[in-house]
Amino acid sequence: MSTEVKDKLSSANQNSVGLTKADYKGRETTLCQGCGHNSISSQIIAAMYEMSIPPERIVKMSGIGCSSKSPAYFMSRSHGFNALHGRMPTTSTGAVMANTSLKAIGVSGDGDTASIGLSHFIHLVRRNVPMVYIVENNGVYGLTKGQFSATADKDQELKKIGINPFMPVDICMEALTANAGFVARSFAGDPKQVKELLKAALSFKGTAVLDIISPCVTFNNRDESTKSYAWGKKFEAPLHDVTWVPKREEIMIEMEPGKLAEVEMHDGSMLVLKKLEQDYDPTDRMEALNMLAETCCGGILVTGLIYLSEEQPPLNEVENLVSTPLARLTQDQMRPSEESLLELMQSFR
Amino acid sequence: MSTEVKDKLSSANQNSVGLTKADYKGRETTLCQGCGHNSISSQIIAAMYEMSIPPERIVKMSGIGCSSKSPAYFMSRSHGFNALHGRMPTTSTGAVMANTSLKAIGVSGDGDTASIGLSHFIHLVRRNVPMVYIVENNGVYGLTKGQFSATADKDQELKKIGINPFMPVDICMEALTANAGFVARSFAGDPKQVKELLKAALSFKGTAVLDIISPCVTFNNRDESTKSYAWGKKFEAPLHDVTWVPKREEIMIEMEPGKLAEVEMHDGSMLVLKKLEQDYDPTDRMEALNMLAETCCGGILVTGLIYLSEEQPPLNEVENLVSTPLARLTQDQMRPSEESLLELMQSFR
Amino acid sequence: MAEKQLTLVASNPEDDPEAVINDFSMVVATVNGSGSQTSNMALIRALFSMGIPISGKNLFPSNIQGLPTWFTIRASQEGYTARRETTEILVAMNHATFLEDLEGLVGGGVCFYPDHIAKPDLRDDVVFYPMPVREIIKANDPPRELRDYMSNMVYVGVVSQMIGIEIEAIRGALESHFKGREKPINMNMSIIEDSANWASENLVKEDHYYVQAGDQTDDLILLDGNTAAALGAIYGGLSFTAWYPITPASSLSDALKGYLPRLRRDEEGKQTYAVIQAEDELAAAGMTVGAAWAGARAMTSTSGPGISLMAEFVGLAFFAEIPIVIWDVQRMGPSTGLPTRTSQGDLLFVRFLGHGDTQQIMLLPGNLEECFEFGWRAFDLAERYQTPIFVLSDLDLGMNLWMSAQFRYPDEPMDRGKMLSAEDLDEIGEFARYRDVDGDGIAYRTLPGTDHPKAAYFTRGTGHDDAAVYSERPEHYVENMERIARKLETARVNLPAPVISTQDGARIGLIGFGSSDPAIVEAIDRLKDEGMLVDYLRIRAVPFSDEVPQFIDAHERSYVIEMNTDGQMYQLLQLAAPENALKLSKLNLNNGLPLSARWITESVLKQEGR
Amino acid sequence: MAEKQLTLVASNPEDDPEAVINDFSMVVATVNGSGSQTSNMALIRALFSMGIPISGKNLFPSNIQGLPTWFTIRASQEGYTARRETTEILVAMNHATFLEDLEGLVGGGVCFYPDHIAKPDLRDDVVFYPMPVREIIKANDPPRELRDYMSNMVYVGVVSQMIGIEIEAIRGALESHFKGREKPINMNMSIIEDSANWASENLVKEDHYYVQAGDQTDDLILLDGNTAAALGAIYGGLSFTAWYPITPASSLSDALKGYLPRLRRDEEGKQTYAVIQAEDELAAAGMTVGAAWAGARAMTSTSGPGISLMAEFVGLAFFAEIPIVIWDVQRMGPSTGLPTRTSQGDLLFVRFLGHGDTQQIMLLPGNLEECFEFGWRAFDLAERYQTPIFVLSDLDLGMNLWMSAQFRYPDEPMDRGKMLSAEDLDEIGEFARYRDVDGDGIAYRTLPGTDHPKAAYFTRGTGHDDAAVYSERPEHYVENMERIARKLETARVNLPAPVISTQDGARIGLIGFGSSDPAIVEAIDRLKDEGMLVDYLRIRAVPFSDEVPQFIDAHERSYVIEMNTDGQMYQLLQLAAPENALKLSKLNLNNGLPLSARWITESVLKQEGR
Ligand SMILES: Cc1ncc(C[n+]2csc(CCOP(=O)(O)OP(=O)(O)O)c2C)c(N)n1
Ligand SMILES: Cc1ncc(C[n+]2csc(CCOP(=O)(O)OP(=O)(O)O)c2C)c(N)n1
Ligand code: SF4
Ligand code: SF4
Ligand SMILES: [Mg+2]
Ligand SMILES: [Mg+2]
Repeated sequence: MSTEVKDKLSSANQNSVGLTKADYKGRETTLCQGCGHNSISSQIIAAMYEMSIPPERIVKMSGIGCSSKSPAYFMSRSHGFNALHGRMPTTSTGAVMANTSLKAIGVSGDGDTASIGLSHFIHLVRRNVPMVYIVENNGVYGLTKGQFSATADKDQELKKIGINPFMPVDICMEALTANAGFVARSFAGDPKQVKELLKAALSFKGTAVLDIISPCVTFNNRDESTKSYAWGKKFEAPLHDVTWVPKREEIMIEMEPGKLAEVEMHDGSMLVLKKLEQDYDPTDRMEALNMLAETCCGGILVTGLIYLSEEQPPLNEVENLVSTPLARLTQDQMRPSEESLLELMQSFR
Repeated sequence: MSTEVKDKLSSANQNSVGLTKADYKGRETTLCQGCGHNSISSQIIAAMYEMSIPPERIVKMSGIGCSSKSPAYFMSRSHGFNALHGRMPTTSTGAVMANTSLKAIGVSGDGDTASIGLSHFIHLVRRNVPMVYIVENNGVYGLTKGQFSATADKDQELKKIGINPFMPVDICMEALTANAGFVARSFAGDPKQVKELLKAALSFKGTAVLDIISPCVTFNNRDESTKSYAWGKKFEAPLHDVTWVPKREEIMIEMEPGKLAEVEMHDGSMLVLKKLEQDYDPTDRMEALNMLAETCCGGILVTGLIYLSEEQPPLNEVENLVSTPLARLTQDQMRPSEESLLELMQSFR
Repeated sequence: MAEKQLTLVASNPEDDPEAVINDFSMVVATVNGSGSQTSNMALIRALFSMGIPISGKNLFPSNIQGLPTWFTIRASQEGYTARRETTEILVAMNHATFLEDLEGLVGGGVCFYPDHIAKPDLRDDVVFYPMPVREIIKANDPPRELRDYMSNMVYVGVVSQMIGIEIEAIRGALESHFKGREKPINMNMSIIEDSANWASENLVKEDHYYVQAGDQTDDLILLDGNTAAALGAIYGGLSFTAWYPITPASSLSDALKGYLPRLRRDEEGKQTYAVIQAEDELAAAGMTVGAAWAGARAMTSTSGPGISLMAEFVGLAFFAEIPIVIWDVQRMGPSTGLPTRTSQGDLLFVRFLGHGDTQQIMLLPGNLEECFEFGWRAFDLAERYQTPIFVLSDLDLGMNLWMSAQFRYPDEPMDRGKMLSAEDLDEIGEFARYRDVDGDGIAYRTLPGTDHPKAAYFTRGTGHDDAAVYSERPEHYVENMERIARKLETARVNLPAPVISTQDGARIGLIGFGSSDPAIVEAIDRLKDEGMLVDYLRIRAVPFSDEVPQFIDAHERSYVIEMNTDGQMYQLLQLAAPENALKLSKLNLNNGLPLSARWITESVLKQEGR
Repeated sequence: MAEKQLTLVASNPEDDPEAVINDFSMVVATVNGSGSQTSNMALIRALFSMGIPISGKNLFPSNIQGLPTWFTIRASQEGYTARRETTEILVAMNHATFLEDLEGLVGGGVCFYPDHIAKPDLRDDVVFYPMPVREIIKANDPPRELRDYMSNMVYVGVVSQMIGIEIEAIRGALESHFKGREKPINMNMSIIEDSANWASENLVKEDHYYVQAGDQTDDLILLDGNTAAALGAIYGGLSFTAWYPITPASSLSDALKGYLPRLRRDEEGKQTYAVIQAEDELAAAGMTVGAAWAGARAMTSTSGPGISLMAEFVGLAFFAEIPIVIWDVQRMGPSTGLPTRTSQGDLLFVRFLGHGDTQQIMLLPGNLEECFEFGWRAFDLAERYQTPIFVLSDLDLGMNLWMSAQFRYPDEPMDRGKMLSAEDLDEIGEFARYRDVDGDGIAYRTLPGTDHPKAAYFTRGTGHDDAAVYSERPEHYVENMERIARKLETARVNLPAPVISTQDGARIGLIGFGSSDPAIVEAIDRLKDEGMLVDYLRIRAVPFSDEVPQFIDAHERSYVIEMNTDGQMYQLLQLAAPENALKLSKLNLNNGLPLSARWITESVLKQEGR
């Protein structure tokens, strides 16, 4: 095939920064075939590609688990940090503060976030560290062979493991309680919604929490499990049909009056929420709290944008950071002058 | 004074297990004069004495902090365990499971529980470990000289420390979110309420969470602080007037119809809730959630019994434990028979 | 023997002059998650029941499905169980690794492979047996979700036929595996039998490897170290355990959860124990400490990362003198390292675990009997000396399959240590938690709930006088630390003594511990073949009893054999025998694989300049 | 001299044959929370500004209010700054400890006390000066909430008058303390002056202790080690720190928070740094690791319990090779121990911190200049060697007041270590994060955000090949660990070398480190007085450079002087010099108090059989 033709073809599927989708792929996955985490990885790739985010501007943060391994399987051109079990919120806080010019995307699991890492997660949200925080939620510890995690259904039974007697930790509820400004839930079996919510999260200026039900096909995919594909497909109840529209782009969705809500993000992009069964206002925190409390363990899987507010400033603004990344300061910017030291010495005489 | 007279006098103020209040006292406090923690200690002594609980049936659990030191200053006849910072929920879980015949009372601080120990606290509540869990909440790290804790008011300023830019962690909200069955808030400046709520908590069969605003007179008692005596006295808004009435005892409160609600505890004791301004139903979880969300940072200090439900079984029931304390099993109960071992050996041939 | 001519040989060892009987390593190469556990288990159990000494090692990836996994069965007439570096029989089920697996085969070795995967054309010096896996499966047509899994039964049949494993032994293995459930047993057996028949009809034996029934495994048992440890703990009276999942320790807690219900239920079926899956290792340690403080025999088990997270609690237990037991089933560190590879790399870290001046006691089981024995003894030691007792196992010992003599029921009554009851207190009339009444450094404790006004004390991690009251007085701190040192010295001489084997005229010593014992034992024989006599001391506890420095002193040179990078036991021994520090030589390898007798033999010879 | 007759002596040293000038320890005994910091500060700063060598130590309880506290000011003509065991001047403000405080006084010593507290009637061999505290306060009538605090100014005045501290020097001290704010200065000065006047009119000098202005403190500075450390870090380019409050480390972060705003704001007043108070030490460590990984100079500071909690992250940083700096301001352990007492007990724990085979680098500052220098140098070392750098200070060095030469501005440009930019990558064309390109064991790193398709790699705590790809291959693990070992060896010879002082003919060596330096230096003089010459090596880093084993080799015997229970440095040295292990002798004391020259002198003499 002639180079021209090649160029045409490639440029054809190049995004606005001149990259093809292939430039966003990662190493070959070693996760189980059909694992929900793999489909989430694909949506991350799609969202990044479609939003034309240069991979070099992204850092991939994770803890330990199958979910936390997955950043190795997307965007090899982004730096990644597969840290310690439950501690991703802490490494992310450091990394983000060290370089505010990068966008951090954290991938964690339900064990990683709701068990060992719960306190860090809540404090990260409370500090509003600017990043996308994804929990790939399957109700079990996949990598250690299927023990119950803290998000497992009460009274659920798993063979070899037993029965889980405890109420699940609700990631979204915890995030809201910690005053998160962006809380969404989705389902790996609903790729379109996952992708749109990812785009919205990526345009959010603070901590964007995405709790994505991501079936573990090996250890927790029996139909009666609320973390299974079958259950999700059957009982998913989207709050709305969400579409993210980049800045300055025509909104192309048919305009049936009253049926559309639009939310503008700080970066000028738009979230278009198409109404479904009942009304739901994701900017009303109380409504969000009540909805979660009512639907928790209520036999349906509510998905969509649960809460959005850009009121709270992100941590870098709170800390009044320079725009130059701390990681890129020059030596003059980092080391105060000799005079300043002499002055100080006087103050100790 | 003749011994008879002495006996009379003492027996006069002996409780039903033949102990005087003096038998419930601890070592001399080393906390600051006027520290809220001291007044809570006195109410613990009073409640235990009035409920005639033998000190030997109590274990005092704590973490690290001024608050966590306080168990040394009440009930010297009870075993105490001043463990590690933030880890009291874990040592308590172990101790309670090892001896279910004892009543555990945990004393923690806001730093101990809402910062370093937050995850353990939430998981303890989630497991419904049978114990009274008191947070002596003063918004600062007292023992390390007054840094902000995670419950400090947003935008509060403390000299030498600075301004706190973060939203406070609401202990009661966290407890409710974790499905606690007993959630109450009180104020060290309201000793009667503290005492009655303590009695109620002591008669609860699962985890009873008591978030007690307990002013740090040295580092956080300026009038504008929501953790100060002045503020509490000014803005306390009790949900009701609560009285605990032991089993089989006449309820002695004047019976103005409609103004009284009674709740029976599993041990037969009664909680009498005298209505104040508005109606509040502490058995309605939704109402509790909404009340907390609405009043959070709302310029008033809501106190009283926020939520009560004895539905969830405590951890020892969930684990189907024997009534004999594990700590008191005989060797025959602990070591299976030689025959059983021989059988097992066959299964590995 | 690359040039060796392959000729048709008799299927009966008697008629085969070159016959190699009950002496080979067989590697089954598969991908994980493909369900080869049952088939491998069937093979190894069958061999075991035929009275042939074996050991089984599973080399698996830190992953759930689709990556290469190797299961090695070693048969050894002499009863050697260590890992060997050569393979005689290969069952190549994984095309992805076929090439490298083939390269591992010895000349004259055997390779079984499914005929639907392309056989690389190299190694004309080994015998190939193709297996019609798909046909046989098609013929049997099992439920489709069981296909892959069933395919593995084909090699069970073919291999058995070719090397002489009795089909009845295979059936027996499956029967115990499926606990007598007819359906799966028959389903599997029919495939196995078809495969065996196919082999006998279509394959001619060209190799020289045979098995022959014997009596060397009579009343031995076959299991893994984590199960042995769990049972030991149960017969030690374990009443509380908190844990957090981590490879390779999880299966220890699984075993506890599996066996406790049968062994520790009272008349009404109530539990006389509690097993809590904690939210993390800090919590697991904290719960264990809390339970032990309250008087229950409490234990936790974990691996490297968990040990790091337990540091603060271990320091508290050491200083507040709370009797806990911690199993560290070691894996490759530092950090997350290789979760599914074995190592002995936590010695120094555990020995000094916890900030400040701490000295932790470590038990080092070297076989399954010791996993069981230390499992119960650890509680006696913990309660006697009121200090954490660490038991350092590793992935190889804990998760792999080992033959063992049957476990001996504890031959001593439980030792709950120095405890005072209400009656005792009435007699004595006073109580100070940290007073050295007996001069052995061990103080008396009371349990919470002891019904006596003098029973209570306030446990703390802070400095205290002997009545447990907070004290900043210099002399109180020094006295307390000196008493603890006395206590540890009392303990030292009562810990499991080293096991020593000597040969007349040996001037060189080998020092080892833990799971490398089989390799060392085998190496000692190899060295003897090479005309070199060595003595062997196997350490079973740290701090060391006097025999250890004595052994070092008594030998010209002692090689410290261990599986870590920094020669950690070597360093601990240098500290224990400064006067002989120079008589010690490092002999360590840390690559995730169990040590082989060959590596030890060659390394010793090399260092000895032979 | 218990029988000594007290006679009226001249208020002017020239006329006093028994005059003791600028040579005493003055102890101010109060209760904490009573606000004696200002008064003690005034006294010590005044002495310092008079050119008299001093040091100040605050012995305070782990408590906020109401318990005994002792502030000791040592004045020394010879410039000694170590703790002394005797007290010459006592200011007894705390009746609760009056008795024991009195017992600590030397014969002929002086005792100032408020006349409203009952003077125990013992020690007729010391001079008592009652002080009319209440009257003077009443007369001045300060705001009632300031009463207690102001009472302390009375002893400032009386003591100054009686021993000859210039009132102007006191005023100067208060001026700098209150940063020139008139009101508090005058309020305090008026009480001080009244008190001084009262003393001159009502007290006759019966003791022999005097101060006399000199020039020995010209251009010296007076501050605490944590402030020095914080400034060092700032001049080292610290850009990120996360911390969690803990005594005695908190004041290091306080100093950072105090100085960074002045020193690290850009034109628009934006911060070029971030200080985060974390939710715990695991988070503090994790944030620091994350920031360092992203390329900011990042540090955390803590004490014992925090070190235990950071173990897992330190192991990750060691293995993933992330350049972090950790200050461990040591306090008494194990466990919570004594939070307000000093110790050197974390050496062994930190050295091996993290499960698996870890070897952490430790810097050991022995004075304020080194706190500052190591403060900045630690970052250069961390980034050069891509490994955690620990700086082990302690409560005595960190929180007490020390004289020091002024700090030298870093004499080297920052060393950010081996980093590759996008341009570099264009040139080289390839990048493997963990490849030993230069043979020194140090690999090149790229920072996140490096704008090049080849820049990225996946950082992990798991085993990896040199391209940072997960690998379970035995050879990859071994190669990587061998490279790290090479790297650490490269680092070893470039760490701060020991400081050695020798005397002709000395055959005995003293080895010390950290805050015990002043006591050792003084002890060396005392030993000389006793006719014993010793050499002295002060260790400043672990692992040791070659001078250390050489020093041990060159001496008949070397005493390892340290403040811990187990002789931890002694053990590290045994490992570093096995051939001379027996030439080392332990000399350790761990009671929470800084070592005294007397204890060292007497212990050495005793062990030397003198
Ligand atoms: C400190 C520590 N404890 C335990 C482990 C073992 N471990 C690895 S992954 C994992 C759980 C992962 O569960 P989750 O976060 O839900 O991820 P998933 O595998 O389900 O995607 C655990 C416990 C570890 N790596 N580190
Ligand atoms: C692991 C650890 N980190 C830090 C400390 C230091 N520390 C002691 S008490 C305390 C905070 C106590 O605050 P809080 O729980 O609110 O109790 P309060 O003193 O306010 O009653 C801290 C950080 C410690 N003891 N252990
Ligand atoms: S085990 Fe479960 S979570 Fe892990 S990769 Fe497989 S399917 Fe996914
Ligand atoms: S510092 Fe605060 S919390 Fe601590 S004892 Fe004093 S008043 Fe109470
Ligand atoms: Mg999971
Ligand atoms: Mg507090």
